[in-house]
Amino acid sequence: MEQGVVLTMRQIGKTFPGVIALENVDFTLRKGEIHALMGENGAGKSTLIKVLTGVEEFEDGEIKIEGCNEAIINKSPQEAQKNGISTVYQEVNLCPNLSVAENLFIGREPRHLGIIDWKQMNQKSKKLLASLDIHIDVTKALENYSIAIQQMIAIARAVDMSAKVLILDEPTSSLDDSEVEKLFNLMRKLKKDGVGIVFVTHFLEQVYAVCDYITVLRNGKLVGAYEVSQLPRIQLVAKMMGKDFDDLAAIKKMGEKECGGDEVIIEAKNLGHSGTIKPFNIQIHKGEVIGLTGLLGSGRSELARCIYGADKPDNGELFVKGKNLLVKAPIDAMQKGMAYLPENRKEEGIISDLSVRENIIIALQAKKGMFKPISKKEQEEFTDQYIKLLQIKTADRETPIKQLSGGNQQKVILGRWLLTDPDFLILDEPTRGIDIGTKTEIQKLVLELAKKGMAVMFISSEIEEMIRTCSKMAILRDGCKVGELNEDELSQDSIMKAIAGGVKND
Amino acid sequence: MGKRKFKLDGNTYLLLITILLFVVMYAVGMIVFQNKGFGRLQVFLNLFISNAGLIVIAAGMTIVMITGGIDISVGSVVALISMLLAWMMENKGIGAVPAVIIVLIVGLVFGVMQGFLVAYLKIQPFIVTLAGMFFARGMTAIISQEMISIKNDVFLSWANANIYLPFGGIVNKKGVMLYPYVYPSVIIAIVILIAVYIMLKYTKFGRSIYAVGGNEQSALLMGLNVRRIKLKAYILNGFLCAIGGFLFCLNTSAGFVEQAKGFEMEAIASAVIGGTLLTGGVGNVIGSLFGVLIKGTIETFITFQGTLSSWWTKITIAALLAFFIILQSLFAKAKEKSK
Amino acid sequence: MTRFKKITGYGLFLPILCFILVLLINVIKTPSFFEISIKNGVLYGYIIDVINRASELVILAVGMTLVVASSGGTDISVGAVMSVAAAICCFILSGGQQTTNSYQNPYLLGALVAIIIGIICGCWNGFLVAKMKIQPMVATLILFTAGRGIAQLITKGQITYIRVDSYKLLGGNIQGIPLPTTIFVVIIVVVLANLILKKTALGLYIQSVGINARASRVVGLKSAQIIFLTYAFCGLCAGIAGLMASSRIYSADANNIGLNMELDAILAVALGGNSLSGGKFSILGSVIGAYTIQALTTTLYAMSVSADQLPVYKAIVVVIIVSLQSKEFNKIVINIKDKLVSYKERKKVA
Amino acid sequence: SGCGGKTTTTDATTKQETTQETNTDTATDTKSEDTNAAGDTIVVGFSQVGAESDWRTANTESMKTTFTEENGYTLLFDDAQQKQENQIKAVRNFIQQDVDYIVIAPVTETGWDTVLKEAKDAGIPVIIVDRMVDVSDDSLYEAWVGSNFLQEGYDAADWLAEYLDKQQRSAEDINIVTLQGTIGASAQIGRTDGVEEKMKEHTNWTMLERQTGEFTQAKGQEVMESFLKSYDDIDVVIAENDNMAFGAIDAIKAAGKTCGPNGDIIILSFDAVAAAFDSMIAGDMNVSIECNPLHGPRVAELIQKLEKGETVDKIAYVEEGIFPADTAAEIKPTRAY
Ligand SMILES: Nc1ncnc2c1ncn2[C@@H]1O[C@H](COP(=O)(O)OP(=O)(O)OP(=O)(O)O)[C@@H](O)[C@H]1O
Ligand SMILES: Nc1ncnc2c1ncn2[C@@H]1O[C@H](COP(=O)(O)OP(=O)(O)OP(=O)(O)O)[C@@H](O)[C@H]1O
Ligand SMILES: [Mg+2]
Ligand SMILES: [Mg+2]
Repeated sequence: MEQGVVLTMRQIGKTFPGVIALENVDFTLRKGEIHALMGENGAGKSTLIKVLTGVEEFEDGEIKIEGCNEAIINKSPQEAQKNGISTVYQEVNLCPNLSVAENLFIGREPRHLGIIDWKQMNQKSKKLLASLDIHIDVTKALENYSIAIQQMIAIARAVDMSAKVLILDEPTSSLDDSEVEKLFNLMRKLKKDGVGIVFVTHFLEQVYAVCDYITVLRNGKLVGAYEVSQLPRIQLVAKMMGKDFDDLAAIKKMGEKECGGDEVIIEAKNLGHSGTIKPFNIQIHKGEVIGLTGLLGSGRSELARCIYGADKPDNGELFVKGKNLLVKAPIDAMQKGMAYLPENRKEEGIISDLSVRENIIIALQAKKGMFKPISKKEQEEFTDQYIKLLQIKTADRETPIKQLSGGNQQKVILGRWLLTDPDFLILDEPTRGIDIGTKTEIQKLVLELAKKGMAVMFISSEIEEMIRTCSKMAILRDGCKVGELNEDELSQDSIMKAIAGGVKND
Repeated sequence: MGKRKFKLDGNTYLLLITILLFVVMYAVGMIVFQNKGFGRLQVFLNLFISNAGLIVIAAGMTIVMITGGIDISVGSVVALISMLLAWMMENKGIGAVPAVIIVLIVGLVFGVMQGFLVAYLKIQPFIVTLAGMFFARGMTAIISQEMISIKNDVFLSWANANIYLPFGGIVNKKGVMLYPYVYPSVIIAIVILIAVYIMLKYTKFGRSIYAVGGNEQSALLMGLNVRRIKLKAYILNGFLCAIGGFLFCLNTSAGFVEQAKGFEMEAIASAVIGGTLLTGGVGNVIGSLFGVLIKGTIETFITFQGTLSSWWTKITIAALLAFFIILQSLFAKAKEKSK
Repeated sequence: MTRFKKITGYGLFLPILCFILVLLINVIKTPSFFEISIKNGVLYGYIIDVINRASELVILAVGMTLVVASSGGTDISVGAVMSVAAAICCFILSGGQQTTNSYQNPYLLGALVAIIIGIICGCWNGFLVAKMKIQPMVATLILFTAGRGIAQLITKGQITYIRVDSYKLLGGNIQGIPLPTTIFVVIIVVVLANLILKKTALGLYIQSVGINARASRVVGLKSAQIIFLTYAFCGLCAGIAGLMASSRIYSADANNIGLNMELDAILAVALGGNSLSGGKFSILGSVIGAYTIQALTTTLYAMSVSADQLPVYKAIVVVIIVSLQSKEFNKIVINIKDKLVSYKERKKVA
Repeated sequence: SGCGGKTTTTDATTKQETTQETNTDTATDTKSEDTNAAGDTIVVGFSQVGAESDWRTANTESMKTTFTEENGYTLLFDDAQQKQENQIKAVRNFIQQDVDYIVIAPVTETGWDTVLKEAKDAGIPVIIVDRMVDVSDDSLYEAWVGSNFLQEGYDAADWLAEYLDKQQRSAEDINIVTLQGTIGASAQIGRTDGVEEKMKEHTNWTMLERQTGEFTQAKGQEVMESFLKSYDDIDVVIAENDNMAFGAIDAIKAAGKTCGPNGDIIILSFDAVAAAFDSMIAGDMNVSIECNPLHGPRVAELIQKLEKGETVDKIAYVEEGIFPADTAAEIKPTRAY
């Protein structure tokens, strides 16, 4: 093995029924290097990682790791850990029923005379999380925390294992800027300690912020490995997509929006859900894209859920097109033309064993009711339509959705809601895990829909994305709506100021 | 952070509710059957004496249920264990001690087999243990179709060794002084219960059981050897089941094909009433103990009532069970709401 | 090769294969198993017995499949509900007497009330599971415990006999038709269930709720309602099965009608290749599973295996069947085969 | 107390009636006695198996109607739901409730040492009914009341021999199948053994197969169906209770054969429940050997003796008869259950 190299993968091949996920892929990771693994949705990034850590078996090729002369095959994540590879997978993989501390230390609990030392474990956990600037009760069960916090916990766990190789598969997809910054600091520190880090992300600026090297995959094949300084942004995108792409410049706001008039689609008066979001007032007009912004845990998702009835509001009133609506369950909101793409794809989005087709039509079917089944032919038409529109990469429309790559799953869910043709669409982190090409498409789509008169609520951790798409923004702080910014006030600065305004350190 | 407030997470809360409901229930019994001796200490001790085996088996059941599994073979295994004990001691002249050791090994082997099928072949636990249930019951019949009474002196001396408490004596109607007592089986059951409690709470293995039950896929990705953990859980369960069978046999001193029918449901119900989730990841043996005690108290009510026909007995037991389960679920819902 | 793959890839391939394997045991052991003759104008033979005797189980398995699919739990009260349905039917027909030689009330009334009682029992279970969020096995444990008590209460602890010939029709034969009546009932139930699932979106709803109840709620499904519905349907099935079992013995035997049937019904669902943790399901699979179980029982009887030892053989066959269906098992087998092959090759080279 | 020997049917019924009458007498006696003496009732704790059959229900009923307040008793009834564990629990609770007598109809014969010792230590006399208990020390219970199942088996075989004689078939080869009760039940063991022993006297009788029908009609039918397919030439079916016999009759008819006094196959059954008489009247069944469930009066008799300080016999059989089909119509109306 070359000097300074911790990991090499050669000629890796892996097929799933109907899909060649990886073909002749090479990958080299050096000590103290942050190595970006890039590619469109379904390019094979996660698969490469899973093959490396023994979650999936691979058919061809060999893996070598520093310290072993022989090629190794990790048969299980446990073996991979023993070989010094520690991983944060794309979907949060922690145990919801265990406490935060346990999730951090399971399998390597501090023990005293063979008996777990809970006190020490909790203290260590607290310290570990504090180093990431997270201050939460570590004795509470993990399920009490938001997906973002869970993501941070997963990262903390992986980092604390002090491995030779650290793999991060889209760790930043549900983090906001400040969390991302914390993560980067941590990565830089580890880099100094000589850890090799594999970093998967769809955020180009993040790649350029921390990475040294980039390996690009396309359709399961290796495109090449490049030093960051040698590969400008535009070229990187071109390599990922296999064609030139006019990058972000094109996604500037597409001209002036035709104001959808003053028709109020949604009006909330003192709506609230005790424990998650304090009573708020909001008005959403036809053709408007309203963004929700705030810090992590400020209650953006909660506000949206409250309107949609995903969490049944327990005070206040909601008016849809002027009519009072009593939402008992999401279906009531749907009947009135709402749609909601949840932030937590795995728990609330995908119905894992059902096919892509079934996942796409299910919401429309639910809206139509049990006795008006959509004919098979129509179902297939709808499915094909959205597979094309959103460029969903799937072997077949009958493939179970769980076999799709994370980003493609997200597209299916988005397709599901577009199919219901709503008047008011709530998108909670819609571009989470979606590659740069499609992301632009989605943003364009949102604007187009708004132009046609749809009202959209848009939640994203990416402020830039929000600025590009939103015509108005609501600011949240500590589960409370504290203000609104109008179109002309929208800028990175003003938003940051509004979010930060009055925030105290605790 | 300021002063630590006493906080309850959902599961501790449910456990406390269960214990509270038990206490209330018992108090109601004392009032209703005031003149019939319900308040005697011995009546309470009888709950343990009669259910020593069940306590241990419910503990084993709790373990597999936490992994997200279930074991419906326990009733049949208890019958098999009892039959084996009786058969070995009475028909084969094997001594009590070796016989007990042999049945413990049988329990282990049974656990290994079921565990292998569940963990390594990934067959659904319900089906594996259903087959186990059929198998054990059939084997019992193959060993002997007749009832075998245990007459072994050593064994009977264990079974009949009253351990009297030095206080609380009562003179009954016939003028006999009765001191409260328990049997060794009760002591064994409680010791095991404590051991399992410690194992679940304070050992690596114990915690990994919870992890596997919480989310198997995640546990695997976090680097736990899920298969081995599951296998071990079933082996431990098989072992506890054998001990439970032995304690059961101390109480009934006989081997018989039809023995302990429906025992699995009692064990599962006890565990669930005690707050264990059939979906895995949540559970506690202390809860299961109270589950057993609640079931026992319901039965004691029925006996003290003393006029219920067979069918009313069934209906009343079910009604009390329903009352209890629904109350518990209402409390859980209230808690959910207040969140 | 591809065609072979297509066949083996078909979801019901393994259950059907297992069913055939069980039947094949007889080719060696009891060749007369496949003989069918006509006696009294009725088809007669072991195979007919299998088809006939499995009827209750098939119907229960249909209901159980939906319950399992929607809630990921099992309804263990079906056996007890059968006996309640039988008891109420006989009670109405006998007018409360212990035995009767003529209907005291019209048959249809008795049957209807029995089925309605079955549905009510199902609704109770559904209420507990869907509304009160009680774990299915425990929720149904209540009726499992109380059911036979209620049945005994209705029959006053005795067996109520309906000694009217027309009462035996459901569990026996209708004059002039060579097949047992139960077969037709089974066909009706299975076809009806399939029609409902295919012609409405219910099948999709049930799967969706069973796979991910939270996501289903978000897409606008009323999970609770759907789960409730499946339990009610399961109760209906239990009611029908109870009537059938009662007709076979033209009486209501509270203690024995449907005894231990719940376990076989659950087993049938699993043998049909369905996951007991809910989600995707195949009614046809469960039906085949039910016939497999009955074929096994009848086979063992034909081989004169004593009833109390029969479970041992049943257990062994069940383990073999489910192992065959297990993917892990296949993997292990393939691994071993690969190793053998590579070993042989190495030997050849050497 | 006679042991259910070969009494003629008419005898049996009359005797039965008389025992009942005498009992009502003693009962009234007791009452007056009680009011005179303590003014207190005798508390009897009765642990019953369950309600698994008509026979059992009749047995329970007999106890309940005997030990009434009017007769000077308080009955604490406990139903064990067919589980011995429950019975043991119940007995322990009876002890705590200070009952005067404990009556047990045991689920199993085995496993009684411990708890009976507890009762003895508390000074409470125990009477066993129906099934026997198998204990190391006889003094753990006062007396046993029940049926002689072995004798029932003998009776069945003897009746068959006599019947075949009458039919001039005593020299023929006779093929028998048995539908056994739940394996391990006393009734099953006694009846099987009784017939088995008597079989030795008849070398021309062949037992083709024994299989349990678990005392139920449905199982009895299923097993009989299987028998009929395996054997072409069954002459006699012995069903160890009436319910299984009903199932067997249906199976036989379905196979296109006939049974009963005028049929191909002789049906011999036990228990003589009311429905069996219907079956005999219908001409489907040849004979049913009684198993008398009316234990209450007999137990009361013993308790009265014990109250007076008298000693009682350890074993008390109840009267039982044999009811062939030709007398069925006549006897049915006189039957108590
Ligand atoms: N278990 C599986 N079964 C079948 N196909 C699979 C499975 N897992 C992944 N695939 C397929 O393999 C291909 C690569 O998927 P992978 O998850 O590696 O993509 P990715 O690069 O991580 O994409 P994303 O950016 O969306 O996360 C996809 O086409 C996907 O459909
Ligand atoms: N840093 C934190 N400290 C304590 N609790 C937190 C924190 N972050 C989140 N939470 C908890 O999680 C709940 C929901 O947070 P969540 O992150 O979903 O809100 P959000 O504004 O929608 O953010 P996002 O959607 O970007 O994750 C909060 O109400 C809070 O209880
Ligand atoms: Mg991925
Ligand atoms: Mg959120």
